[in-house]
Order: sequence, then structure tokens, then C-alpha cells
Amino acid sequence: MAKVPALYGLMAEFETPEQLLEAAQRSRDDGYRRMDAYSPFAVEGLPEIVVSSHDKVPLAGIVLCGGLTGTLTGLVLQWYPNVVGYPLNIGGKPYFSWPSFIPIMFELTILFSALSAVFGMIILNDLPQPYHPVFNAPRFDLASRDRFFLCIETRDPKFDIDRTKDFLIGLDPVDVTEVES
Amino acid sequence: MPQVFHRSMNTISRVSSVGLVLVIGGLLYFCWAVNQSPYYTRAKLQLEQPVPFSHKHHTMDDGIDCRYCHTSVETSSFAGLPSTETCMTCHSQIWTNSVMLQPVRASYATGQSLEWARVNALPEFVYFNHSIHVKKGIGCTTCHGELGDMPITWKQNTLYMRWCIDCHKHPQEYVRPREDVFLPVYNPPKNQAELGKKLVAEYKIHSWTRCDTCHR
Amino acid sequence: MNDSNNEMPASNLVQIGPKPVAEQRFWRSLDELEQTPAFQKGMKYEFPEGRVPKALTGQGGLTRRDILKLMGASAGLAGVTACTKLPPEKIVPYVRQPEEFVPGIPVFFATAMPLGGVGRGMLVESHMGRPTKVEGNPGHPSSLGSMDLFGQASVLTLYDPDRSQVPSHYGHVGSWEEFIAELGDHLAAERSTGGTGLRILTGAITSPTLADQIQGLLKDFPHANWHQYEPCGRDSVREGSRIAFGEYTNSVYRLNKADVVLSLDSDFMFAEPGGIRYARDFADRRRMPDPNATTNRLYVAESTPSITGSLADHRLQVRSCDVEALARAIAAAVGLAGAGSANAPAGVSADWITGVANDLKAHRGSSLVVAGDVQPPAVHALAHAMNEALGNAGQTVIYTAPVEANPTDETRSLKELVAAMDSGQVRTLIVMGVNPVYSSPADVPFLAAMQKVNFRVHLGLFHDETSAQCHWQIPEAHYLEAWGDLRSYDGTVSVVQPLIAPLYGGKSALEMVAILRGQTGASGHDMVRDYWQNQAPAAHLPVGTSGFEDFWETSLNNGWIEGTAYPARAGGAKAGANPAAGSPAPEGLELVLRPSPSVWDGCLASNAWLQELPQPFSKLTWDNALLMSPGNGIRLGLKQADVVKVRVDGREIAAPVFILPGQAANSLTLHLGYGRTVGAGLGTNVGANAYEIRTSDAPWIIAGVSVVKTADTHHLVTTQNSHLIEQQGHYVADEESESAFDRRVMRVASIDEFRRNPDFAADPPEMNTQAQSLYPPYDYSKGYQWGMSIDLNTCIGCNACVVACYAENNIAVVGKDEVDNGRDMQWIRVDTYYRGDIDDPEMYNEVVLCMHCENAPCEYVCPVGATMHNDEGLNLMIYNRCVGTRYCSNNCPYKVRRFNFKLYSDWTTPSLFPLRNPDVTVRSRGVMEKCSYCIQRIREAEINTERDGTTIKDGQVQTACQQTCPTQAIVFGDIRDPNSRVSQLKAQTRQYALLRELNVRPRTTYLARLRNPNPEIKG
Amino acid sequence: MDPAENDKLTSTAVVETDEVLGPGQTYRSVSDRVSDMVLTWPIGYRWAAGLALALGLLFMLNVALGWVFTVGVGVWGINIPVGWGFAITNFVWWIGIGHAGTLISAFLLLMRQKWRTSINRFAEAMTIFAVACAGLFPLAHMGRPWLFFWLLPYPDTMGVWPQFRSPLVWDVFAVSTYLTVSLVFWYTGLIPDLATLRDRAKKRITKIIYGIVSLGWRGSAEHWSRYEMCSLLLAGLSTPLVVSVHTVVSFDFTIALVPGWHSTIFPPYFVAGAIYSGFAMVLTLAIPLRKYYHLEDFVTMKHLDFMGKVMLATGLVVAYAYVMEAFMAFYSGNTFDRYMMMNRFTGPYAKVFWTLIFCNLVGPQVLWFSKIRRNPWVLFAVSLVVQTGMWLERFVIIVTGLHRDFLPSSWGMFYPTRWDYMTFLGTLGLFFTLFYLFIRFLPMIAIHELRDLVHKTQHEKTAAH
Repeated sequence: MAKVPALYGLMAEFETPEQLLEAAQRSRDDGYRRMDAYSPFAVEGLPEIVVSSHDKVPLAGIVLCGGLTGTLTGLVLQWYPNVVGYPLNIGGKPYFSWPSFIPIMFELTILFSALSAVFGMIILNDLPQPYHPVFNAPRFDLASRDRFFLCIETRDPKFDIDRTKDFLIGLDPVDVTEVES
Repeated sequence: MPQVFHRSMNTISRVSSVGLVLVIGGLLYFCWAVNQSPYYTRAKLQLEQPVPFSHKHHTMDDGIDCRYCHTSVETSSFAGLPSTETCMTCHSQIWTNSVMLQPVRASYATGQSLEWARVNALPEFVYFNHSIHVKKGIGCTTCHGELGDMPITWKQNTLYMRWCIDCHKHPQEYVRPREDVFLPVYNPPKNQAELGKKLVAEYKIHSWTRCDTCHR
Repeated sequence: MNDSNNEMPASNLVQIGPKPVAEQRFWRSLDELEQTPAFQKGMKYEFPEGRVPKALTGQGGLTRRDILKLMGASAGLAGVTACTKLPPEKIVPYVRQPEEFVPGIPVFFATAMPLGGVGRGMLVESHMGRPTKVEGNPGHPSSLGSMDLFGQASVLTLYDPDRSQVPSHYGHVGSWEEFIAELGDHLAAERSTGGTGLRILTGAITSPTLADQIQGLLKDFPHANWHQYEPCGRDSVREGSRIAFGEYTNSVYRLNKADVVLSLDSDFMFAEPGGIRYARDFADRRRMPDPNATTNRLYVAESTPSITGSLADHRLQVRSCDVEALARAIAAAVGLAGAGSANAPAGVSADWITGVANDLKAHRGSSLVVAGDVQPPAVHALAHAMNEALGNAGQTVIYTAPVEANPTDETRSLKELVAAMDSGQVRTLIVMGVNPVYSSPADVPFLAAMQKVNFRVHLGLFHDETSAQCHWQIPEAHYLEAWGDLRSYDGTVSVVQPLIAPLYGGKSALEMVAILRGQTGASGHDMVRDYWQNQAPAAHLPVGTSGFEDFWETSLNNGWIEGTAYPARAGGAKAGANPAAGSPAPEGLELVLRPSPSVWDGCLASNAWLQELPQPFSKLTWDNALLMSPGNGIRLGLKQADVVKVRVDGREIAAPVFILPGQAANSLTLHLGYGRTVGAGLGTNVGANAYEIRTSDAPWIIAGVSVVKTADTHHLVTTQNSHLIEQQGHYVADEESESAFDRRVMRVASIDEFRRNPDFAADPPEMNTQAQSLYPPYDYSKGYQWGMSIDLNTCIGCNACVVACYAENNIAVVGKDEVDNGRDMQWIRVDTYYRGDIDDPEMYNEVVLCMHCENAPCEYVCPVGATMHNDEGLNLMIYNRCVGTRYCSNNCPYKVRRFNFKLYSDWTTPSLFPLRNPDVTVRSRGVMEKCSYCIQRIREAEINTERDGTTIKDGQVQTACQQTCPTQAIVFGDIRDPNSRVSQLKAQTRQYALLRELNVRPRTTYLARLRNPNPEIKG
Repeated sequence: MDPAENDKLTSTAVVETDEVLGPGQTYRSVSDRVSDMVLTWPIGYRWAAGLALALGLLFMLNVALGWVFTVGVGVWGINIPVGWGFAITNFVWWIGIGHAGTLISAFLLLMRQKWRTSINRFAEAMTIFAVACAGLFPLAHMGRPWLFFWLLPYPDTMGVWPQFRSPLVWDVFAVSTYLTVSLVFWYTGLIPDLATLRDRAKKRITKIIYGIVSLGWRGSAEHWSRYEMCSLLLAGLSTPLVVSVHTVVSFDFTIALVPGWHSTIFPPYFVAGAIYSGFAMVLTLAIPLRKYYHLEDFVTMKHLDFMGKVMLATGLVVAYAYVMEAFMAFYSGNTFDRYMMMNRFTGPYAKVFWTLIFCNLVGPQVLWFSKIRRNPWVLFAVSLVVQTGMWLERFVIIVTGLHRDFLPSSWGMFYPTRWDYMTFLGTLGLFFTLFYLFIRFLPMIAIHELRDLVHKTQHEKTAAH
């Protein structure tokens, strides 16, 4: 049985980032909240316009926690064997000769922070997500090349297929298409 | 632009990411498990011996002291392995026709040594000394297991270094009165905690974990 | 684990019987031995010549072991495993356990070893019936508990895989029965003629029993003859004594009583039968516990740097052929009538002569003149005369009967034998224990003459040059395998006890003679015992012993027979016995042949420990070379390693040049014992054979030689590179030595300086950086605290410690190429530095081993903690934890760590397995190793005392190097105990630590070297 | 590759520019230009020949390491006293080279240097490959490499642990951290470009492969915002990491008490030297790449000029360190240091020392001239000279320090064997193999950053007008 695909949103295509910025700003001014913009590179100022919710834990916070965990891991990793696990007299140095533990604590801090940053970014971005409705947009492959897209999603309370389409056309895009869910 | 992947790929990719982590963890666990397994440690494996010698029978039933056969255990690093002659002191009198004992009699007659499969072996770079352990109140069964319950001898413990170190770090948990050292079956008394402490002090047990204790 | 099976993986293959003390117990399973693949392989090739251990080639094929390792590596790389799985093992008990053995506990037996026929008393350590280590016998007058390198190395010869293993007939495997039968035929023929065609050739014999047996044989065959030839024998010593005393006389020196010693080209602390004892006695006068102690003074006139010369207060470099003139000049100066001219040889300053003479005269009765074995009889006679004139006889030297059972002019004896063989008189020749085809002088055509002998038999440890020319080669029993007896330098007799049944069914000379006498199967034990029961007068039985049994037991236990030392002979040197002055020594180059300080006369050439040993001063290994002074090098246009031909009287020999500071001008030295061509195992074709240029007239000093440069160079390998710099036509400085004194690595003062400033060796206070540390110091205030002191004032650099360490610690031999790469494995080494004019330098030896630094720099750089400290101050090296980064060695300022760059330990030659000390791990490839202060001995003593509830007493634990040290320069002990010897030595003001400014706090410290110059002698 | 031949073929097309980006580039042109290099098939014969050569060297590495693992490190020329020879020299050299990439991507990102854009991707790739080559040596130089995991902290059956005071353990952590962070940094940068490749690929299999590794990147503004934050954080973390890694490597020497090693100047000196050699390697790679892939519009004269200047600056820091090292040796009055320095000047390895002085100090002074900095092939030659010099510098530090240290009796020499050379040249094979595969299968210039650069340069132009 052929199922009529549901609609994900309406996608407007622009040629320049400036146009996209302006279009996004106007959509927001018009009361649209559930939308997203797609660009081949990071366009300055765009997220502030299209993103309505903020992360509960910012990436920097995750990285800070990761880093502190790394420091602590480095300390415990060296303290435990040297003081508790198997203390040895190495060159007459004290068991807890902390100055020589600094390099590893530092390296683990960096390692944990960096991994937190990358995995934090990937997880917060909800990746990997090889399938996404926006890929259904016929010319969306240009989003990674030279075109700029604004998508107003159907879940936006203000979304109305006709009105929104008209609104988008009013923004002077190259094209407006319906994106299947 | 057509979709490259099916919708289900989102789930698949996430599950497989988590799965990869689990597989790596599982592999590590597998390595650990193999290392602890009798396949690797030969602990608790019953080896094929020329004669099915029963420590249980000889110590518990017959009441023979460990030192009757392992003569040098109190004086030497090596506990000593009984010569065929030692076996024959009794077995020239009893069980003289036993089929089981045929290899012993053959050895005695031909002068060809019995070849036992070694049960408790340490690598050649480990220098273990029986005499000092015995002197310091470490019983046979602490390492070799309850020999009085072994109808055929097996290796009770992994003999891994971690296992050795455990006792070297906490001798009070294992030490026993010297007079009990050679008991084939030994159950620590209820007051082991305080008795152990007392014996450690009395026997001047060093609790050495420095490397030259065993390696040189 | 310390039991038989683990100690010695070969126990399944080669079952070792217990040591036969009371009865001969042969290897229970010689049959089994013959089943081993290695043995059968040896049989197949008849003689395993050219067989080089894999470790020496460095890179054999891929063996099973390598493959396992690779598998381990790949498993490791795959992240699979954490440690190695133990292979299944068998454990094999005795059928009948010998009562005297406790498995795992070594036993010591007293015996004696012959070198040049003379015995040296020793104790031999036996593990489960396997002799593994030789020590000196503390009660024996010839050793006082010390041993030299030859004794230490002899245990390797016992297990040498290249030993002759079966009787062989024309190079093919023969049997005892065939030999006995064939010998019987020839002896029967001889018996009918009274033995006119029977000749026996041996080395010098001191053994009373053997001599008795040979005399018995000569009674059986009245026309037979016994010849003796010792390649490095003492003909001129004996001849000198005959000139002086009218009969052969043995001199025994008492160096502990001598205040002034003059050595005329004598290496009396090393190359003489009493060398070990002399070194001890001499050193005892040099210990200088405080500045006011008295000491002795040593003058040495010699042509090449010797071990004795290294301790000289005045060392005169003089050609050996000029020593006679020098001796006459000194003799004249001390007032000896008829000594000849008082003119010193050219180049010797008059104040040296008068200085020495005055010093000798000032110490009448407490001085000593010693002539060297290589000097002609006249010099010995002069020395005897001088000692007589100086009143030394009976004081610092006593004269006794000769220790040889039948002293003779051995060179003449050999010549007579050759003449007899050449004229066809000899039909049966029995050669025992010597190798005359190799070692005969070039003008004695032994090889050609012996071809005319019908039946030739050689009894020897190896299938050597002589064996190759004999009808029968009979494996000789090593001294550790056979019964016998030997006299030592003062006549004391030791019973030689076997520690092990003959590995290859060899026969001792004693048993061979018994066979010749028709007593096939007579046991050596019975012969020795019977001899002493029958021959020894009752007077020999010690007081308080009830009878022979006690006497015998006591003698065996002690290692010597009470009362056998020769008493001093009455009467001195005959007046006017001084030989007339000969013609003055010719100008020009002389060549001096000397026994090698490593392989002696060549009989030890197959001993890999000795071959690899860096020779004193030159540090040359695996070679001999023509030693030459730097000045001669320049004058002759020769450089290090140039191959030259040395020519004299139509003979010539090719040898590489080695420029050696300390060598006398116009004197060349070449060591005997090299250039073996057959049956010397790893020593085959090593070096040049100096016997080829030796003559019976000039066995040691060959005057008027010429040197011709060839286009070749030879690859000479040393362990300490001397960087002599050639500048404008002469050598200037040895950069290393210069730096060594700049760095105060070697600290020296004269006695006067020492008395003025007892703290001369101390470091300036600012160098004592002990307090400056980021960390609090480790608490070493409890328990034993081990430390070592090395007295540079008594160290003679004789290498005995190095070989003792080889034997004790299972050190691997790496071969010439690897030594060249800087990969020698010796844990202890003797460093040599020179000071002053490179053509006439002062020479200093310094023994260096692991310093066991408290703040060990090696430890904190190890990524796996394979080297760490214990609370007794020992720097431990845990081989099984080592991953081989070599960082520790890089960070060791003393460079005492040694690395197994390849698989150096021999894991494949079964005969070497029983040699190994079971208490020391045999190291494998990729592992660092170093001196452990003989931790196995410390641990053994600790366990034993803990078990007995006592504590370790001072001197109870001796390191192997300490124990063997002839001068006892090395002392080890508990530095926390203020009364221990080591503490007292360390409290001396001469104490200094190497590189103290690095704040590594070494536990090994040194006592600075002192010199006691005669102010009369300038320069 | 034959540069002369290629010059003839392309000389007409070259338009050199003095901007960070050639004229007339658009979002589309940069995207297509870079992604076409990956998506165009069949492969070029020059690439294949280069790869074949690199694979040949890689095979030699296998042989050499196989022999080392079979017989032992004794096949090399190392000995006592010189326990470290080529292996550790190579290790430090490769690690040093590995410093430029992350520094370019991280430090220059923080500094908002636009010229990093065209070179950061392959510089990062170079970093990773160099660190991989470097990581081989600590493993291979071990006497018992099959026990390498004893350097890792894990609860083993023995109850023992690594010895954390050893700089070699610090190395393990520093190098593995550096490798990991560089790898994730590099990958993070690749994600949007992989999406471009996915979107531009024609074949389904190509789409799928790039689709999987691009994680479904769709360029959402929200993603970009976190992505930019992540990059910034990584840059901030990587900068101190880069400095720390060579500092830790220098600890291998400074912690020891060997004369010539035990020096407090080593950490900054090593870091400067690392950047010096790293930029030299970037130039060594960039100059042929821009030539053969016609990237003159992306890697412009300005890039070469800047990199030349960085090399000059770090070279001067290195020069200062050399001078200070010598000065301190004499000023300190320490016998051993003085001797060590004199021995470097006049000892058996003096020729090596003076060669390194020429390569690192004298030769690169030509970079003061902007004409030289803007002449690609001279710059290429200088970069090779500097890399040679930096390798020799590590050799001189390791070998001259060890071969004559404290006790004159144990002085010795190090003579490399053929296995030493084979191992070293073999790692060049590994490096170039990886690099050849990289330029074929991944975009060698960061496309999304190029687009950003196009955007910014256009913006600047409009602002200027």
C-alpha cells in the first residue's frame, strides 16, 4: 500500500549567506521558531537566529568536566601503584614523588578534554544520523557546496503549508520545495 | 537529492557505535578470562602421572608426615622429591603386587627414574625457597592446597605473581603456628586476625615485596 | 625454583651422578648421554671442529625459540595476552638418593689444579654433583682463599664442548678395547727389549704419586725414558739455582717480610707458581690504614707492562736483554764481589742504580731481589747472590728442595727425545697432557721426528695438533674428574679429588701410566691412597691423628697434606758462583716471548672466557699482538694493527702491531699461546703462534730481530680504546687518561703527600651535594646496608675478579665482533689509565663494577621498574621484567650495565648447561644485566641466618670478585656495622667515590692509590 | 616524480598570486576543485609511481623490522655506551615533524590567521603519519618488543605497574595523547568535507563510504555552532599539547644526567626545533603538491612566504639555543659539559656537528630574502636542508652525549649498520605510503574552510570598495 509521505517542512534555497541570514531573520521576525538553516560553511550570526533552544550542558562545560576527570585519573593512576599497589624504592625517591607525576596528569587532562569535546559535539549534534528528511530535498546536495537553505519545519506551530510557502517565496529564494518526512 | 541511507541506518549506526565499545571491552575481558582459566594456569587440572599417587591416602589415611618424603623442605630451597627407594621402603612390604605400583617396582629394578608430570612449577627466574617459608609458619597447604583432600594431586593456585604478592603483603592472613605447618588439612582458627598479627611479630616475618625477594 | 629440574633443563638428557667422594660413581647413564641428539651429531662428524656457538655468530637461523618469541610478539601486538604460558615440565627424582646431598644446597670440596705442573689449592662448589665454581682454599698456603683467572676459568674447560670425547684412531672413532689391544701388542714388544723404544713425554710433574708410578714404569722398562717438556717452563730458574747453589733449588719468597723489593723482569705476583700467595703477601704491606703506617717499596725493571709492574713505585723500562747488565750494575753497587761491570745499560740513569742499591743496602734482611722466569740463568744466579749478600736468605726468601718430582733441563730433555726419535730409536711414544707439535721450539723438529715413531699415543683434553699426528688420541680426564696429587710452590701436597665422574670416560695421566704398566682399570683413587699409605713416612701423619684413615680424611677435607711443605734448606748461595759477565746485549730490537696473561702457554686457548678477557693494559681480546712502544712505532713507521713480519735467523712470524705505552724502547713483546690450529675450539686460528720463532737457545728473549712492514692490517679488538694521538712525529697523549685525571676518576698521591695531607683524595665540600635534593633521602638506617670498598693501592689488575664473575654469574661470551661493537658482557672490568710521558708512563688500574648508587640514576628512567632498590641499598636488576630500552645504561655514569643485544647466552649446547650457577638466572636476548653484588650469595646467607635466627656476620657474604681477589683489594660488607671491615676501610681518609659530584651516592667507593718513591731517584 | 617535466607541462597555466587565495574563486569552484581531486578516476600515473616507490620503501621497513625482531636490536650499530642510536634519533625527528600540523591548525586558528586554511589539512595528515612513524621506534628499539604492553598501566597478573617516574612512560602518554587528539581534530575537520564528497560522489559505493564517515553531516546552523565551538576548544587544547609533547620528548634527555642531555634549555629548544622541522616538512610536501595538483590558487606565494618566515623565526630560536648550550657548557665550569662541547666541536663526530650547524643555522639564513621565500624550488631545497639538519641535530645530541660521557674508560663509538639505514629509510616509505593514500582518498585542503575563506575575502573586498 502506497503511503503518502508526511511532510517534514518547506525548504527555501538561497545563493548567498547574506540572503540566508536575512531570510532567517525575517522568518524569525515573522514568528517562526521551528526552523533550521543549512550552509556549506559556518555562517556567522545564523545559529543565534535559527536556534531557539540552548544546550542544557554547554560543550565547554563537558570539556571542563572531562579535563578535570583526566587530571584526577592521572593522579590516581600514579598515586595508587606507587603508594598503595606496589611501592618500590626507585632511585631513593619518595613513593609519592608528585613532581614526576605532573606530565602524565597534564597529558591525561588534555586527552580527556579533547575526547570530551569531540564526542560531546557529536552527541549533542545527535550524530551519526545518516538518514535525515532534509536530504529528501532535491537540491540539498548543494548545501555542502555553494547553496544556502532555510527549512521551516511542519512542527512549527505557525506552520501552514500554503502560508509558509508564500512567506518563503516572498523571501526571494532560488527555489522553494516541500521536504518529505 | 535521494537519500543515501535508509531510515534504519540512524539506529544501526548508533547501536553499532555502542556495540564497538562493548566488543572491545568484551575482548579485554576474554583475555583476562583466558589468563585466569585452568587452560592457561593449569590450576586445578589433574595431570596424567605414571602412578596415580594420592596425597589424601598417604597423609590422612596413613598419617605419613610431609617430611617423610619431602625431606629437604626444612633445609633447602627445594622440598625434595622422594626417590624410588623411599617409595619402596613401604611398598616392598605392602601392595607388593599392585598393578598400580608396577612403574615404581620397575624403576627400582632398572634404576630408571620415575618421570612425574610436574604439578607446581615456577618459571626459572623465580627463586622460591621452601625452607624459609616453612620456618616462618607458612603451611604446605597455604600454597599447595588441601593435600589431605586430594586423591590425585593438582595445582591449587595460579601461582601468579599477584597471588604470591598478596600473601607477602598480608602474611597475617595466612601465617599459622609452626607446629601446624605440616598439617595436610588446615582450617584457620576464628581468631586468625589477631593470631596472625601475633605470629608475624613472633616469627619476624618481613612482608617483603621488593623484587630481589624472588628474582635475581 | 631451586631444584634440579629447573636449574638445568638438560637433566632429562644428561643425568648427572653425584660427586664421588669415597667411591667412583660414574655417570649413571653414559648410555643415555650417547642417545642425545647433540652427542650423536658430534659422533657423526667425528670431531666437532669449527663448531661455533650460535651466540657467537650472533645471528643463527630462526630457531624454535625465536619463532615462539615472534608468536609471543604477534600475540602481544594483537593485544591478546599478558604473560607467557609455562610449558609442561617433567620432574625426575633419584631412584636412590645419595645421602650426602640435599637437593638445592651446594657443597664444597677441596682439590687442587695444576698449571705448569704446579698445584694451587682450591675449593670447588658443587651443585647436585656438578662443579660450577672454583674458589681459593683459605687454608692452603698457595692460595689463602684467593684464586687466579686460570683457576677460575678451569671449570669452563671441564664442560668445554670441544673437548675430546672418545678415543680416536687416526681421527676416527675408536674404542677403548681396540686401544688397549693395540697398545698391548706394542708394549709386549717393548717389554722384550726392556723398553728401548718406549718414550714418555709429559709436562713438568710435581705429583708424587704420578712420579712414583712413572718411576715404577721405568723399572718395568729399564731402558725406557721419561721426558718432560713444559712450554712455559722454568728451565732458567732451575739452572740459575744450580749455578748459585750447586743443585736445583726452589726459592720461596716471603713478601710480607720484605720492605724493599726489586723485580728484575719478574711478574712474581702473577706469572709464577706462587703468584697468588705472593700477591697477597705483598699487598698486606700496602694497605696503609693510616698515614703513619709503614709500607714497602717496589722497584720493577721490565720490558713490558706487567701486573707486578703496575704497582711499582719505580718502574724502569728496559729491554729484557739489558736486565742482566742492570742486575750486574746493581749487584756491584750493593757490593757484590765479582758481579762484573758496574756500568748501567744505556738509557738507565745512574741514580736509579745507586738509588735502588742504597735502598736495598739500607734494608738488609728485609729486602728482596726477584728475577723473572724469562731472564737467563745468570740473572737468577745474580739475584740469589744479591739476596745472600743482603742477608735476605732465610728472611725474605727461603730455599727448599725443588717442587718438581724430577727437575730437569726440559728443553734438553725434549731435544734428546727428538734426537732419539729422529734416529729411529723410538718405537712407542706416549705423550701425556702436553702438545709438543704446537709448542716445541722452532729449532726442535718434533713433528718431523715423531713421524718416525711406529706407535704414537696422545693423552689430552683436546684433539689438538699433537693428537692429529698420533695413532691414538685418548681423552684425558680433567683435573676435576680425576684423582691425583700435586705439589704447590712451597712443596705442600694437595690431593686432587674429582668433583664429577669423567664426562667422556677420560683417563688421567696416572691411570694411563697404570695402563702402560699393565694395570688396566686401576683406579686413580687407589693409587693416590696407596702411595700415601705406603710411601709417606709415619712422620707425615699429623700429631694427634690415630692412623691413616684420619690422616686421609683430614687431608681430603683440608685440601692439603699436613707437613708436606718443604723445609728451608740450610746453606746459601755459593760464594763466587756469579757467572762471568757475558758479552753485552746487542743493540737494536729484541723480541720477548712471554706466556699470555689470558691463555698461558696455549693449553687454555679453547677457553672462551679467557679469550674474551681483555688482556691487562692492552685490553686486547681474542688476539695476541706484537706489543711495541709508541716511540718504536714512530721510528719504524708502524701504526696500530699494521701486520709486520718479525725476522730473526731466517725464521719469521707475521703479527699485528699493538702500540702499548709502558713498553720499553726497542723491545717487542709477543705472547705465547695463540695461533693454535687444531682442537682449540673457539681459540683455533686466533692470533699468531709465537712458538714458530722460538728457539731452544733463546726461549724467551730473542735479540737482533728485524721488523718488516707488510701491506696488511689485522683487525685488533680492545675493550678500552686508547686514543693515542700522533702529532708531529711522536705520540703525545692518551686523551682518555688525561681526561681521567682531569675528572679525578683516578686519585694518586705519594706517601709524603699523603702524610702531609691525609685528605688528598677527598672531594671539596661543595661537591658533596648530598643535602641538596628536592626529595627527602630514603631511610637506610635499618637492616643490612651493603657496600664495597676497592683499594687501588693493592689492586694489581690481574683479571681474576673478571673471570670469577663470569663463572659465578653465568656471563655470556659474545665473540670478537661483538666485543668490537662495544658489547662485551663483563660485569666487572679493569680500567687502565696512563699518566705522564706516553713513552714512559705511570700506569694505573681501576676496577669498576656497579656502584649500587643510593640515588641510582638508572632506576628512575626505567619505564617498567625493572631496576630498583631494596632497603639494603642494593641496586637490583630484574631480568624478567626488563623490556630492554637501554635507558638505564645510557643514564649510568659508570657504564657498568651490559645489554644482551642478541641472544648471547648459549641455550643450545647441552654440555654448557651444567656449568651454570643454578642460583643466577641465565639472561636472554633483549635484557639488561649488571653486577648484583652477588645477590644470590646475599640472599642465601639471609635466608640461612633468618632460618637459624641469627644475623649475617662480617665476611660471611663475600662477592665472587672479593673472594677470588689475590690481593684482597675488594672488600664487601655491611656499612651500617661500624666494626665491619668495609666500614673501617670506608672510614679511611683515602676513601673517595667516583663522580661524587653527580650526587648518585655510590655504595662502592675507592681507596686512593699511593706511590712510595725513593727520593734518591729523580724523575 | 620529475619536476622539470611537469614544469614544462604546466608552466603556462601558473598564475602566481600574492593573496591567500587566488583570484576569482567561488564557493563552487573551490568545492569542486578540491573534491575533484578525490573523486576523479582513474588514478594518475605519477601518483601510482610515487606510491609504488613508497611501498617499496615500506617493504624495506618490513624486512628491516623483521630482522630486528628476529635477531634483536643488536643488528643495529648500538652498543654500550651508545645505547640509543638511529632509532631514537628517528623517533625525535618524526615527532618533531609531527608538530607543524597541529600547530598550524590549532595555534594559527586561535591567532585567526587566514593563511592556515589551505595548508592545515595536509599538515595535520602529515602530523598523524609522522607521529605514527615516530611511534614505531620506541617499540622497535626495545630489546623485547613483544612486552611493550608492560609500559601501559593495566592490572596485570603480576601486580606490578609501569614506573611512572620514567620519561619513557611520559612519552607513551604524551605521544599516544598527541596521536589521539591529532586524529580526532583531523577527523572533526574532515566531517563537513566528507559530506561534500558524499554529496558530490557519483557512484553509490563512494556515496555510502563517505556517507558513513561523514556521520550524516548536513550543515545545520545548530551543528555548525557546536562544531565551531568544538574546533575552538580543540585548538585551545592542542596548542599546549603540542608544546608539551616535545617538552616531554626533551625530558627523555634532560631528566638523564648525561652531559649534553642534562640541560634546562631543552624543552623550548626542542619545541622550536620541532616547529622548524615541521614547517620544513610542510614545505617539502606543499611545494610539489601545489605544482602537480595545480594548487597555486590555494597554496599561494603568500603561504610560502609566511612559512619561510616561520622557519626563519624558529630557526633563530634554535640558533639561540645552540649558542646558549655552548655558552652554558663553558660558563658552568662543569668539566663534563665542557668536554662534551669541545668533543662536539672537534671530536670524532665533529663533521656531523658542523654539517648540522650549516644546515640549521647558516643555510636557512637565505630566508631573510623575500625573493628566496617566494621561489618555490629554492624554498623546497632549504626545507630539505633544514630537515637533514634537524635529523643530524638529534643524532648529535644522542650520540655525542653518550659516546664519551663520564668515565673515559668506557668511551666508545657508534657506527650505523645497514639495518639502521634501512629502518630509517623504511619509515619514509611508511610515511609517504600513508600520505599518497591520503591525497588520493581524502580532500587535502579543508573545503569548508576554503568556502569560508572565499566568503571572508569577498567580504573584505566589498568592505574595501
